[in-house]
Amino acid sequence: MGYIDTKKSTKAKVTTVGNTPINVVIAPRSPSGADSESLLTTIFKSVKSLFVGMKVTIGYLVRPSTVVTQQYPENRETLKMFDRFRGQLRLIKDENNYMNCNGCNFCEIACPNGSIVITDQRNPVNEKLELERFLWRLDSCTFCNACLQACPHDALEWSDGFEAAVYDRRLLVYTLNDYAGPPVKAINRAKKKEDRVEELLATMEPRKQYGGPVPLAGRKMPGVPALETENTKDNASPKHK
Amino acid sequence: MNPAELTHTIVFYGLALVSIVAALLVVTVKRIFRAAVALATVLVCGAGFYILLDYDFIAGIQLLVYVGGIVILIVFAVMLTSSLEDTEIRPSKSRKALGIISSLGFLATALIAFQSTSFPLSAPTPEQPSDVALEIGRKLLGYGSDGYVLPFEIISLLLLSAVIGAIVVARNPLKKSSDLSGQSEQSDGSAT
Amino acid sequence: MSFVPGLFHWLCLSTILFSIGLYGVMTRRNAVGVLMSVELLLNSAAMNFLIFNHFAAKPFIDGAVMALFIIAVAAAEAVVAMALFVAIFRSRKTVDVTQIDTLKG
Amino acid sequence: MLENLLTHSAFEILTLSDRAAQALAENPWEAAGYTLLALGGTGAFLSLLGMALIYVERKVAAHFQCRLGPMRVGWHGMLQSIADALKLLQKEDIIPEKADKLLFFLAPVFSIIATVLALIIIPMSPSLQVVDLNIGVIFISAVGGFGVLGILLAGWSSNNKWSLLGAMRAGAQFISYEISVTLSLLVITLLAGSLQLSEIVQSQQDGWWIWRGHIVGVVAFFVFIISSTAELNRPPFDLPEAESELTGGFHTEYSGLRFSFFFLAEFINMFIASALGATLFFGGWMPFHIGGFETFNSIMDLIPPGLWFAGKTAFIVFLMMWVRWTFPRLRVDQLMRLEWKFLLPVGFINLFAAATIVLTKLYFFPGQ
Repeated sequence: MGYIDTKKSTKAKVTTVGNTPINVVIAPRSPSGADSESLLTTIFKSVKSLFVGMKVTIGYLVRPSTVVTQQYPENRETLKMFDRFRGQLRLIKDENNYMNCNGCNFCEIACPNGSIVITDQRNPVNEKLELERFLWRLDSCTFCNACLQACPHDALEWSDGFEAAVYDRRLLVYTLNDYAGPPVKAINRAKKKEDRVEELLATMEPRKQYGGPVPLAGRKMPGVPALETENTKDNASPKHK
Repeated sequence: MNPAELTHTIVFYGLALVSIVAALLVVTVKRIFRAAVALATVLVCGAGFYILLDYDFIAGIQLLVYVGGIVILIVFAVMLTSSLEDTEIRPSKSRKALGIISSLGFLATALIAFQSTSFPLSAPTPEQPSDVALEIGRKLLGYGSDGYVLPFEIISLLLLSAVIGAIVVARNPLKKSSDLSGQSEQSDGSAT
Repeated sequence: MSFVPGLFHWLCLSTILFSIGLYGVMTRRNAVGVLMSVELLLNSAAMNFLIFNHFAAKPFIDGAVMALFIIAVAAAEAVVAMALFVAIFRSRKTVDVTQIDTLKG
Repeated sequence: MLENLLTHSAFEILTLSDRAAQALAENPWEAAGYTLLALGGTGAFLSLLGMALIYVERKVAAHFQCRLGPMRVGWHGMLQSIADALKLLQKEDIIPEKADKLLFFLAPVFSIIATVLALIIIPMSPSLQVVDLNIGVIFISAVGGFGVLGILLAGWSSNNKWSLLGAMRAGAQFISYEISVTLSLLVITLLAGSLQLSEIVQSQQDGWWIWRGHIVGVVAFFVFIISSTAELNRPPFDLPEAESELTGGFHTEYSGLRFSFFFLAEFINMFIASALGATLFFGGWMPFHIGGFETFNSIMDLIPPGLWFAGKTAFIVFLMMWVRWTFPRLRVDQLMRLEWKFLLPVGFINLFAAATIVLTKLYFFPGQ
């Protein structure tokens, strides 16, 4: 019994600590306790409980279907991760590869260890702020899910991918967005108004997965080829630099 | 000398050598734990001697009680009263001399006595009871003129009182017995 | 003189073991060491019983019964001795028999 | 030949030591050959059986826990034990600086010697037994003392507090549970009227003692299984090497070959305990016989005795593994309470009951 059943408690008294009176409820003894049982009943029950445990384990032994082990490299093609598995962070994209994220920075604020860095730019067509680069550092991410909870636009999700082994730590810094440009909402709104859609879409410029600014302050590591970088030093440098 | 007799002789002298060396180690080695291991060797050799004398049952009991019980108890006593780095201080010269003189004196006296006495040996190959264990059991519980039931009962009383006495002596008087439940060698009378 | 072990050879063996034990009892300073030497003494005494039984009274096994008694007494003795050593060590922090002499006055 | 097989007298006991003794009078070289065969056979059997048992234990444990166990080396990981043995052999042999090096070296030897000594008197089949001592039951519980002496030596000589604590726990546990094991062995000794293992097996010609001795046999069997599990330091009684409290217990400081000696001894001891249980309670290599039903008995005799022994031993080994992977570890005081307040009185009462049953011949098929 992990709680005190106040209805059953027969004893209650008031004691004083200093000048403060305190109600003390004396918890009743558990009815299933050993005191109220005979020794033989206790022995019988405990022996029976042993057999219950043994029944459970033999059940696992004789039913191979209960095995949960995955033979990983062999079953790579058929391996299906679980619904709640948190592999890698990903931006949700629709069938046209447009994303929901509008660069509102909520996830960056929510992230407890600064694994997300978002830079924005102003779209030259509609003068709105939009996502320029969504950087996610797997190497410092704790997969706490705070970014997903903070996102007001339903723009983030977890993917199944867990094979993130690399030879260079810098490769664990991902640019999550495929393009810099307006979110899908802005595009749809422009489509409804037939309002310079082509021009808006033309502002989208592609982003590469590792195309972001080089972390580790741009240092080169011996034996590792330099990352392919864009010359975006002026306006796209991460904020933490 | 036939092969069986030869084997018998070789085994006897081999065991004797091992057991005398081990016995010397028991009384001279400075690290007390090594002495305990040497004692175990002596006792195992003793069991071997009993087998040579055709008392297999006694040899089994010797192994069971001495190696399985007494040596382990002694090892426990060593573990509880000293640490690995402890070495015994050498006895003083006079004590050593006294020990050597008295033990050698005893040895010499006894050997001279043995040499000069002619023991009434039984026939060279007399019949041994076919089942020694059975015969010992009969003797131990027999209450006739050749029975040992009274000594047997006294021995069992002695063992009982030794067990109880050991528990009483080894119990820590500073603590209540309920505090001891966490200690393996002292809870519930397992000090034996 | 034959080398086949006869009564005299066996008696020599048990007497040598006994005198070694005697030496140990007289010179050991650690109480546990004294106990071990006493075990040597008891062991050689039991062996003596069996030797005489084997060579002098073959059809009977009273010597074996005596050896059993000796083993039982040795067990009882070891139990009590261990309890005493532990108790002494607890109060005096030593089991050196030359140091435990408060009764000397 | 067939008639011979179909009668009980077909079980002629012929141990390796008997053959050696017979040959000694005529041809000493033949005797030496038998001795070598016994030594080499025991050694090979020891290592092969150890590796097989380790593999089986890992597989069974895995499936009890919804896992697969070793799968990579060989088919379904069959060669995993060999790979592990090779790895252990290649490991650096570390002896602690402050250890008592002589005793540190001796400890695993003691352990393995105890195991070998116990192994040689197990009757696996009428013709497959190394020595048939007439004090078999006493011998087997006596050599157990060497094993625990090895553990105590290991704990002491490592000069490590965890090792020492583990060793002392092992010693206390062994001495305590040895009493219960001996009491349950005595029950069968009473029923069979012999200490010799082969005679105990042959006394079960009309039925195994576990059901011929009805209640007494069953109680003795359970006491035996519980206390021998405790003596083997197997979970749920594995306090001497409780990883979560004592890192590795007595073998914390051991590595490489020396560690593998302890490991091997532990698994072979499990086999010995199971084989002993099978021999005493399930008739060893004796087929399933019911006194009086000669036709049934001769059908049962068609299965070779070695298979009967292997099957019964495997069953008890499996029982031990089942228990190990089901129950959590006991506390030290619970362990001691179980022995001194429960198993010991039960064992004594059972022994008295057994004596009464033997005197009044209340067990099944008291004839002969």
